Amino acid sequence: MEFSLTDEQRQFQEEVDKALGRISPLERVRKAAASPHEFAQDVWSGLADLGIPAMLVPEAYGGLGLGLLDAVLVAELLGKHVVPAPFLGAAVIAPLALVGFGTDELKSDLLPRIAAGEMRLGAAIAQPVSGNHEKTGLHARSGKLSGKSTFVVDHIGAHGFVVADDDGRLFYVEADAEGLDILTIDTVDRTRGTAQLAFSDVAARPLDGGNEGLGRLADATRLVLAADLLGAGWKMINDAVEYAKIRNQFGRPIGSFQAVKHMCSEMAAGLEPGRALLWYAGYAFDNDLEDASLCCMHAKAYMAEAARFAARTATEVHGGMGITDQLGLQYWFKRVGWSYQAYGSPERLREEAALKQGLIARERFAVGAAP
Amino acid sequence: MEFSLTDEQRQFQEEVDKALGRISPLERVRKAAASPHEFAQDVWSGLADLGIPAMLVPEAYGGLGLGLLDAVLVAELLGKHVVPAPFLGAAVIAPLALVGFGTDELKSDLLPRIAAGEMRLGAAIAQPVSGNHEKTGLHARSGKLSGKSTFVVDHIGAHGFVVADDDGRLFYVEADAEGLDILTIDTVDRTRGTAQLAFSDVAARPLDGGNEGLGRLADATRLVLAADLLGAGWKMINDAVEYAKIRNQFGRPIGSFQAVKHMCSEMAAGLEPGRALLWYAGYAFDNDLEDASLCCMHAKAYMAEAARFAARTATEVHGGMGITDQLGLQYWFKRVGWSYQAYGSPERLREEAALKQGLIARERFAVGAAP
Amino acid sequence: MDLTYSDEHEAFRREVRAFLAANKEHYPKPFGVNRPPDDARAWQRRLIEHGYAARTIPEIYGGFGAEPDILKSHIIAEEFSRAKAPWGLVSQGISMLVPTLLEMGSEEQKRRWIPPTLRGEIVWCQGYSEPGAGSDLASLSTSAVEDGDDFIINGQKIWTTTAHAADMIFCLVRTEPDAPNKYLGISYLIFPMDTPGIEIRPLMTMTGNAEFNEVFFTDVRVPKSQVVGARGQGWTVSNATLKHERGMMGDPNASAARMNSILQLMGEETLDGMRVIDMPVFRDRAMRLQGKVLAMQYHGMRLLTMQANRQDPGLARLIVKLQACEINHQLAALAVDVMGEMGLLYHDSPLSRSHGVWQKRYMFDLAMIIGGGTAQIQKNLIAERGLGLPREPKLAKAK
Amino acid sequence: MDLTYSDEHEAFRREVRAFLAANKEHYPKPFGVNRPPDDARAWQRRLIEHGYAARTIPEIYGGFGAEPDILKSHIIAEEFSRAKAPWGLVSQGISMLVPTLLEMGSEEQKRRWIPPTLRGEIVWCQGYSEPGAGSDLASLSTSAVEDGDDFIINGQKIWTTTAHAADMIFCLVRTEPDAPNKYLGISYLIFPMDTPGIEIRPLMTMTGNAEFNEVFFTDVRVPKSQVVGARGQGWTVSNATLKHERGMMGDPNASAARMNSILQLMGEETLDGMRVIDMPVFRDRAMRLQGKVLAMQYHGMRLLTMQANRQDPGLARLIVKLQACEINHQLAALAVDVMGEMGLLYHDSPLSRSHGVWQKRYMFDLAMIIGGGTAQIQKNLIAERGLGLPREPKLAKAK
Repeated sequence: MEFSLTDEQRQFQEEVDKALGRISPLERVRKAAASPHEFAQDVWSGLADLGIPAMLVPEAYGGLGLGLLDAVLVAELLGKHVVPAPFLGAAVIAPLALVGFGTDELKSDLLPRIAAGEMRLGAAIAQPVSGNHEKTGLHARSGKLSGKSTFVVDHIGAHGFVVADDDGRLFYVEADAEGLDILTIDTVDRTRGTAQLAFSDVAARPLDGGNEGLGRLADATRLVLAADLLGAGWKMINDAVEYAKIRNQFGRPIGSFQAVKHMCSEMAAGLEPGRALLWYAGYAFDNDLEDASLCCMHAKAYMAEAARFAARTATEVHGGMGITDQLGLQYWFKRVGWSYQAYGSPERLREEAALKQGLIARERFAVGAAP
Repeated sequence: MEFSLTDEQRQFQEEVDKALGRISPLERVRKAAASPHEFAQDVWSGLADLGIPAMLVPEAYGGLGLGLLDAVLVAELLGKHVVPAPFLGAAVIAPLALVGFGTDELKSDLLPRIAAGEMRLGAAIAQPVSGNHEKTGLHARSGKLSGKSTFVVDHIGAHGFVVADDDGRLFYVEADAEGLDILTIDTVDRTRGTAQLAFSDVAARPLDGGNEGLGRLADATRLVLAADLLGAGWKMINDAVEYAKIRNQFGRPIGSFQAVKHMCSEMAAGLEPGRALLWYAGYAFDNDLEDASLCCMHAKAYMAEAARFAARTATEVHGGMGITDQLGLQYWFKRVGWSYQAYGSPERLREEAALKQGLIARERFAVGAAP
Repeated sequence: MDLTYSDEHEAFRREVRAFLAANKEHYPKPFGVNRPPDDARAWQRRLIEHGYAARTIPEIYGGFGAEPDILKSHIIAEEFSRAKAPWGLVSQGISMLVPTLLEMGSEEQKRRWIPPTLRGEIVWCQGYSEPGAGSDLASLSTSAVEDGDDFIINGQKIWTTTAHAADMIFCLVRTEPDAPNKYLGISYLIFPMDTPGIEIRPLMTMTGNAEFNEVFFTDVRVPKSQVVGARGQGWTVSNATLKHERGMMGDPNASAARMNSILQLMGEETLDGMRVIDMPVFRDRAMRLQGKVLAMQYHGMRLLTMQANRQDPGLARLIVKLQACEINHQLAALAVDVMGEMGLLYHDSPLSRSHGVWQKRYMFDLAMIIGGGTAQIQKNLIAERGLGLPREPKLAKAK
Repeated sequence: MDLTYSDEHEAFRREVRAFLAANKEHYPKPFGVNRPPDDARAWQRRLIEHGYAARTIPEIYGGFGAEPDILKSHIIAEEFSRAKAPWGLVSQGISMLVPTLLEMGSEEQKRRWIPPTLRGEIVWCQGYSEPGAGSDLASLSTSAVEDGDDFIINGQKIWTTTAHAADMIFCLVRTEPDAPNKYLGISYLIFPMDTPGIEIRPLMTMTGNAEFNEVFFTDVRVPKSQVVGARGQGWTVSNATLKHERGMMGDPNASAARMNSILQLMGEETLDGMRVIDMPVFRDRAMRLQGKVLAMQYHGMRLLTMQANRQDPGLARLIVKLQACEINHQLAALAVDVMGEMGLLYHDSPLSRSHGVWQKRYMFDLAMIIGGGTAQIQKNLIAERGLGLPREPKLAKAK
C-alpha cells in the first residue's frame, strides 16, 4: 500500500505544469477573457499536444488509457493556470460517457478523434446533476429531445454534446442537429464557456447506463472541479504569501504581521487536507470502490468552501491590489466562484452524501431531487 | 425619541452591579456551585432587598411596576456576576404569567408575596417552548395534570409552579400538591437549578391566555436569557482583555500580539451590537409593538452565538489558566452554555422567526413544532 | 428608551410626505458616479431649501441651518425610502470635505467651498492613498516642495473615486520631509483638478468596471493658501475626514434593504421547483444574517442618540465599519448562493438576474472590507482604542 | 496510489485476527490515567512479543524489532478496532520519552530506561510548562544549580499529566542561566518522582476533574549523569519530543469514531418526535464535519506514506494539530447541540446521555486546542516554517 502519487504521475504533473505556464500564461488568459466567445485554438492545441484529451480514452481507441486520478492531477493544474480551454466536457465527461455507456459504433467513431484532439464534445448534464434553477426542462420522446438544458460546458466550437435529460438518461447529440439552438451565457468566470441549449425534436442517440451512468459522470465532474478548486486555491495562497513577503507597510513586510500570517495559515490549513481526499476519491473511482461517490461529493463540497475562503482571504492579503486587474488575481477568484456553484453547491452535495449513506430517506432530502 | 437608557435605569444598573459584587462574589459562587441542590438564601435575600422580585409586579400589588426592559438590565448583571439564585422563573415568568393571565384571586393571593420576596415560584414551561427532547409529555384532563415536564427552573425551595402543558395552556400548581414529584437534574451550569417534574393527576388552577399567553412568556424568557448571555459574555471578554494586559510571554504582554488583539476585537465586535437589539426588544415587549416577539427570538439567537464565541475565545486568550478552576472563568463559560441551549436553540429560534414573518408555512417549519 | 413621536414630529412626517407627493415630477434620474446633471442639482437645491438635505449646515454656508434632531433625520430617511424618492446628493465632497472644512477650515474656505459643493456645482475627489501607502497611510510620499507662495507637487494617488468627474481634489501631501516622525510634515491641500500636470487613469477592478482612478502629479503648482488647517497638520485634519468616511461605510439601512431583497429573491428562486426559502439550510443562513442586520440597525440608533447627546460612543462606534462591511459581503454571498449556478451569470448575460448585481456586490464588497482601513486595521483600532490593549511594541532598528 | 494488500499483508491480517480471537480472555480492563495494573502489563508484554506494540523498536531495547511497514501498522490498527480489542499501553513515556531516547539518549540510557517503559513497569510524566512559561516555553525558570556531581533543582512545573502515578519525570531545567540566549542553557533531565523535595498537587479543570497536576521542586538533588543529550542542549532534545506530542494530538481515526457516534446519536435523539438527523440544518453541519474528518483521515495516510518513504512532509504535517483539535471541538459542540437542553446534563445527572461525555469533551477539547502549542502558536509555525513568511521582527530593548 502506498498512499502517494507514482513517480510517473509526479513527473507528468511537473511537465504539464511547465507546459501550461508556456501555453496559458496570464497574458493569454487576459486575451481569452476579453473575448470569451472565441475558441482558444492555440491553448486547446497545446493541451492536445500534451495528450490531455486522450487521457481517459482507452489505448484500444488510440488514447492513453489513464484514470480519473490522472485527470484530477491535470485539473489541479488547469485551475492553477486558469486555462481558458475545454476540459470538463471535452476531456472528462465525453470520453467517460462514451467508454462507459456508448455503443460500439459510437465508440469507434468518436473516441479516436477525441483522443487526437480533433473532436470536442460539450456536456449538457448539469440540469439533473445540480438541480434545475430555471423552470425549463428537457425530455426525450421516441428518441427525440425537446426542452432546454442550462449550464452546458465546452460548447464553443463543439462537434457534439453528451446530454442528460431531466430523468437522468444519457444521449449523444450532434452539434449541427436540426432543431438545436445554442445560446452562450456569460458567467463571472470568463475562462470557461457556458451555454443554454434549446432542443426542439432533436434526433439523439441514446447511451446506455441510465441513472447510474449519470451518477458516475456526476462523480467525475465533481471531482475534477474539486481539483480545479485545489489548484486555483493554492495559486491564490501562494500569490498572497509572496505578496506579503514583498509588500512593506509600517517599515516591515506585511507578512511579518501576525494577522497576515494567520490569514495565510488558515487558508493553507483549510485547503491542504483536501488534497488527500481528492487522491483517494480518484483512486476509489478508478477502482470502483463502494465509497467513490460519497468521496467525490465530499471532495467538492470541501474544496468549494476551503477555496472560497482562500479566494476571499488571499484578496484581502493583497489589499487594494487584490481587487484591481493589475495582478490578475481576479481570474482565480472568479474561477473559484464558478466551480463553487457548478454541478452541485456544497449544501446539495452534503444532502446527497447523507442520502447516499442511508442517513435519511429520499423524502427527507431537502435540496431538490437527487440525480 | 431617545434610543438610550434613562438616567434612573443607568443608576439602578450601577447600584445593582455594586450590590451583586457584594452579595455574590466569586467565593460565594464557588460555594453555591459546590452544593447546587441547596437554596442560596443569602443571595436571594440580597436580590429581594434590591427589589428584584418586585420589579415586574404592579404597584397595586406592592411591586415596583417596572417593565421587561428593566428586567433585562438586571438579567445582564446576573449573568455578569453568575448569580446562583432564582430569577427567570421566580422574578420574570411567574409575575408575568400571573399579571397577564391570572385570576383576580390568584393575583391578590400571590403577587404581594412574590413582590416581598417571600414567595418564589418555579416555571415549568420549557417543554412546549424549546421543544421536547424527551419522549415524555404533559397533558391536562378535567383540570388535572399528568405526565412530565423537563427543564423546569427555580424549583429549589419553590412554593409553586407556573406550568405549561404540551398544548401550550398555562396552569398554576402548588409545590406540595398531591401527585407532584420533583427530580433535580444536574447541568453543566451549577449556578442555576434545573428539574424534571412528574405529575400524576395533580390539581392545577388554569391561567387565562392560552397559547398567546405562553408565547408572551416565551418572548420574555428568551430576552432575559439573551441579557444573561450579554452580561456573562462581556465579563469574559473583559477578563480576557485584563489577563492579556498582565500575562507576559516572549518578553511582552500577550495583549500586544496582534493575534490576541484580534481575538479580543472579534469577541467585542460580535457581542456589542446585540445590546441595542436587546434594548429595543425589551421596549417593544413593554409597549406591545408588533415586532416584539420577532426581536426576542433574534435577540436570543444572536446573543447565544456571539456569547458562545466569546466564551470559547476568552478561554483561549487565558491559555491553560482558562481551563483551570483558578480564575473561576468556568462559571461564566458554563452559564453561557446553559443559556445557549435553554428555551430554544439558535436554530429553532431562527425557524420561529421565519414562521413569524410569514416567510414559510407551518408545515415547512423544520425544527419541531412551534409553540 | 422612548421611541414615540411627539405631535411636532408627526406633523413633520406629514410635511415630508406631502412634499414628496407634490414633487414627484422633479425626481431626477440616476446618474451613477458621474457629475450631477441639471435635474439632480435642481432636486438638491429644492431639498436644501426644505431642509431635507444639508439640514444642519448653517445657512451662511449654504445649508438649511436646522438644529440637530435625529428623529427628524430619521423621519426624512424613512419617508424617502417609503416613497422610493431619490436622496439628495451623496458624494465625498459632501460627506467628507464639508464636515472637515466645518471643523478645520478657515472662514474664507468655508464660505468659498461649502455652498457650491452642497449644491453639486463642485465635485470633489479624495487624494489620500498611494501605491506605497495603504494601511500605513501616514508613510505617504507625494511631495509638496515650497517655491515662493506655492507648493510644487509630485507623486501619485490611487483609489481616487470620481477623479474623472471631479473639479477639485482634497489631498494629503508631504510638505516637511524632515519632520521628526511621519505623522508630522503632512499637509491637507485642496486644488482644482484642471491644474496643469495632473493626469488621471481609470483603474479597472475585478467587477469589470473602473470604480477608481489613479491620479499622477507632475510639477503641479498649488498656492500655499490652499492648505486646510495648519501646514504640517494634515494628519489631524484627515483623521477628522476618515471618521466621516468610516461612518458612511456602515449604513445599516442599506444592509436592511439588501436583506429584504434577498428574502424576496429566496421566495422567487426555485431549485427543481422548490422555493429556496423552503430550504432550511439557506433559510437558517438568511435568518442568522437578519439577526445581525437588526442588531446593527438598533446599534446605529443607539449611536445616533449618543451623538445627539454629545456622548463618546467609544468601542460601540469603532466596531461599525468592521461588522457592517462583513455583513454586507455575507449578504451578497448568500444572494449568489441562493441562485446557485444562475448566480454566476454576470452583467447582461441571457438568463441573468438583475444584471448580476449580486455577483458584482460580492466582489465590490471586498473592496469595501479593504478600503477605508482594512478589517485588520479596524481590529487593531478596536483592540487598542476600544479595549485598551497595548500597542505593537517598537521594533529594533534594522541594521 | 496503491491501496491494495499483497498476499503477505493479507496473511498478516489473518494472523492478527487469529491472535485477537485466541486471546480474548487476556484483554485487560480499562484503567484510566493511573498506573497500568497487572493485566494491562501482561497484555502489553504479549503484544510486544507478537509485534503488535513497540513494533519497530529494536529488540535490544525491549521492542519487537520489525522493519517499519505502515501497511502492517494500519492492519493492526484496523483489526484491533474491529475486534474492539484494547490497545497496547499509550503513555507519555512510550509516545514521547522513548522516541527521544532512541534519537538522543546514550546507549546506557536506552538500555536502562526503554525496556521497562515499554513494558509499563516505569510510568513517566513530562515536566515542560511552567506557570510563567507556556507558549514561550523556552523562558522556563526552573533552575538546576551545579553542586559537585549533582544538580540542585528548584522551581515549579504545571500541566503535568499522570504526575500522581509516575515513577519518573523527563524535565526541562535551566542549567546555564547566563547563556547568550534563552534557548541555550536548558537541559533535559530524567529523575525519579520519589526524589526528596518533590511535591505534587492535583490541578482541577473546568470539567470538574483533575486531569493535570502541578509539580513543585524544592532542593531536589539529581546526578548530572541523568542529562539526556548534552548539557545545555535540552531545547533541541525537547523539540524532538514535542514533535511526537503534536502527532499524538491529531489522530484522525479518533475523530472518525466521534463522527460515527454523533451520526448514531442524531438518529436516536428526537425533538418533538422528529429525529435530529431529519433536521436539515444539523444534518448539513454534520455532513460538513464528516467531509473534514474524511480529509484528515486521508491526509493522515498521506503523511504516513511520506514518513515511511523518509520524505519531509513540511506544511502538510504542521497543519495537523491545528485542524484536528479544532475539528474535535466542533464535533463535541455538534453533539451537545444535537441534544439541545439535554446536552447540558452532566456527569451522573438523571436523564443524562452517556454521563455527559460530550459536554466534557466540549470543554476538555479546549485544553487540547491550547495545550501542546496553542492554535495561535500553530498558526505562527505554519506561516513561518510552512509558508516561509518572515518571523516577528526583533523588538527594541525596553528602557
